[in-house]
Amino acid sequence: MARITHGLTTSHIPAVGAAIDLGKTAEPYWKPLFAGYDWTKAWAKENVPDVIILVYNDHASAFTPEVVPTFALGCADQFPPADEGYGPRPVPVVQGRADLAAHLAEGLILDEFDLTLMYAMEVDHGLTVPLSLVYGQPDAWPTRVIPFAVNVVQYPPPTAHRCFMLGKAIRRAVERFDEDLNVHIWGTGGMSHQLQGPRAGFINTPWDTAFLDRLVKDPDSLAQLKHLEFVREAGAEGIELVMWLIMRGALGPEAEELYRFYHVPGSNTAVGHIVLQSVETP
Amino acid sequence: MARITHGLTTSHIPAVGAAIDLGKTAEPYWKPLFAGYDWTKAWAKENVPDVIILVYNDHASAFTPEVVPTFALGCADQFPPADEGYGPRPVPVVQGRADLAAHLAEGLILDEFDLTLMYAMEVDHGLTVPLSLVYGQPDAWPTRVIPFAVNVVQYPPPTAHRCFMLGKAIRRAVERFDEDLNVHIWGTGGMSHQLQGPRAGFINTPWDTAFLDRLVKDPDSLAQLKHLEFVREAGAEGIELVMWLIMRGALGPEAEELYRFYHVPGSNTAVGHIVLQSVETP
Amino acid sequence: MTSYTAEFDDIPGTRVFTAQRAKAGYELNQFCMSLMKEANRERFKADERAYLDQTKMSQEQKQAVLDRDYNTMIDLGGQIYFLAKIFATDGLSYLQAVSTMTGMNIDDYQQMMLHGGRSPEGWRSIKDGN
Amino acid sequence: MTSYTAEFDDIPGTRVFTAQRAKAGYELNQFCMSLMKEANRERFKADERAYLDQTKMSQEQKQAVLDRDYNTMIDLGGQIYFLAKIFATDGLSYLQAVSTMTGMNIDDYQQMMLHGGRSPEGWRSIKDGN
Ligand SMILES: [Fe+3]
Ligand SMILES: [Fe+3]
Repeated sequence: MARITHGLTTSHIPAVGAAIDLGKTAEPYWKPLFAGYDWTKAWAKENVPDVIILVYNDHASAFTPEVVPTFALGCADQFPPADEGYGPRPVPVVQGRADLAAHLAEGLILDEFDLTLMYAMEVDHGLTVPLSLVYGQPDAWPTRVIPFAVNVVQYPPPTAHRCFMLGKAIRRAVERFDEDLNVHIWGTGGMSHQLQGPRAGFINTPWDTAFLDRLVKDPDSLAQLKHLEFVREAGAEGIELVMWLIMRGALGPEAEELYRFYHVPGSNTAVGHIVLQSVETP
Repeated sequence: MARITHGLTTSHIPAVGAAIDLGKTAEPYWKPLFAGYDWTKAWAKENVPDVIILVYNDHASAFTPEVVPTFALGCADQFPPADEGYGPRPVPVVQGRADLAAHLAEGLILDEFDLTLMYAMEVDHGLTVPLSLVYGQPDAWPTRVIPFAVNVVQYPPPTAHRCFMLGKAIRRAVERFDEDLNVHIWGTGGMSHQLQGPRAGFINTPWDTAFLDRLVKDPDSLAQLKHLEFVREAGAEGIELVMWLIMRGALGPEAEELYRFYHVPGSNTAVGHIVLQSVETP
Repeated sequence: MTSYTAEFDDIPGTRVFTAQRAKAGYELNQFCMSLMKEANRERFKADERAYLDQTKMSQEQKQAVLDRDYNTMIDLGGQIYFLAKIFATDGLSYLQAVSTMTGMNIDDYQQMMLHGGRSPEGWRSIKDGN
Repeated sequence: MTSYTAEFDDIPGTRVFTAQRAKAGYELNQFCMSLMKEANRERFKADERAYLDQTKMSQEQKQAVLDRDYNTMIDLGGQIYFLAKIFATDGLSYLQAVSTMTGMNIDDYQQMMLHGGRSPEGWRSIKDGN
């Protein structure tokens, strides 16, 4: 059977991708940010999963103003990088895992999650920047990736509670897959940031820190948070944090914190990065 | 406040649309079928709602093999008829009701239904044939329509239970809309039919009749039916009947049967048509 | 892992369109969608083989289209609502096209439908033989 | 009916992208999507006005684009991830473009970010003044 053993969260700031692509990671501005991923890079080299279920949001790249899916599951074999206006990022094409994606589609829809299935999709910085942060600049990504896109652009996004329940359902579905697979799940986006209006640049470090603590120890309480609190306390784009609850729900009731990094600023954003290990309960 | 007062189900057979468009409704083959809608046409003339929420499935017209949404809500102002290979049907453009659709989008997503929102969409025979059956061939449809498309093409469709719960949530959301509106809800597709393979032409009249009875009096029991039973007893395309449970859920616990018509054949399909009135319970 | 899909295989003469089949039939169904444009229908009718050769369909899929062999198209991942774009281009109705999958001629099929359709008896379950 | 959306209006200097705004901004955001193609970016840069006049955007929306007035674009239904295609075409980063909405110059904004970002104090609620 397949198992979700680890979870990881990270911001997916586009400027971080640009810094990597343009070879600026050693510059004084960027150095402390990238240093915060050194532990993870070493850990990830020793712990390559068979598949990553990568929860992210599309930033008006694959999804046009015509079609706004709440949850979109990537069922294709390949997902090329999108051209977000600067030209596509020079990163490898993401290799999917269509058999597991088809299995997840079945399990989750029967579990009453109303997915949209994607058989052709380009992926933007929301998905590729986390891969670059953890795996650097390889010729090919070392693992398969199933993209799972969440609408956090148009209101309302799914509730925190819905996301947490979805994570639990993903865990159940993965465990019903016949093949022995080591699966990781990543939640991306966040932490506090706002990219619009006079309030842009908003950062709330105490709230972010408490969020990270509760994500590890008390995710049930986070699942009760309303959208209003996310926007008020973490900024308009801090709403991306609902996606981290999908990751956390998929780890099961207990999780052990292996590593944490928090840094301000990454461009306009507070960088939050945590690596968790599922503690199996009988 | 807005209220859902009536529900209606009907098959949406493409050949029925062609018979109307080509002026063949008086031919011996078609006459008994269209006669079955006479009561409804007269009733509909006297009972024009402000809006119809029209639950249907797209037949590979708006949704390509790339994108398969489980539930898609039409949020646009207009929905033109699709060209399904014979040229677009000569019917009026469907006029939407974007303010109510936006309200439904909010209410249903916060109620944890994972909708896909459509801001541009063509509509096929699944939506336009029912309008033609009830309203004939006017220059403009006499009412606004919010299209609600359900995936019943790729397996798994949503469960019967999920559809029934969605109907209940639609009722709640409509009742939270400030404006006084009279809303009808239609469920289309079905009844028993199969359009593929050596088993094509499958019709199960006893099962259909029992389904209609239970739809009125005991929808909770229908909500427990599995996909396997729909396919086994109502044919591969009889799975469309899950959509009727959305309609029924939206009428509230009790409904009164105003009219019923059942006829075989309409092309490959058993035609089922029923008109229900919601019995408000305190 | 295949438990959900597998149970449908017990129903005689039926293929439900699973996620797996959707992947296998992707290019075939995309070709069908292309026939929603009048200009493409004209190009297809003018030279079917040339039109098909511009797609990424498998040789088998192309041959099944040329043969209008709908059962084979479904075996190769086609889905009837996509395939409908082919028979619409041919000017056929659903009834006419669907009958070709049953091994009956169109008149016999039409007669069966006029007499209440195919009876469920014997068509419910391979295992239970009912 | 507007209760869900209305509560966000209490947050200072913030516009959440509601279904209503998505409708109002539809053509503006579609224009932005068109800039995901290099050829379109070149055409836009060559003659911005002519490019905009080929769209169905309102005059106000077009003017806001020409002025690179992002706050107004957001008021007219633009959403930042769509609008990002405009400043990407201009070769600007998110930080550079976003700073223009704050009334601060880029250096002051950058300094604020380096010192931990904009403090939440006073930016939580208009009603509560905190
Ligand atoms: Fe983001
Ligand atoms: Fe249908």
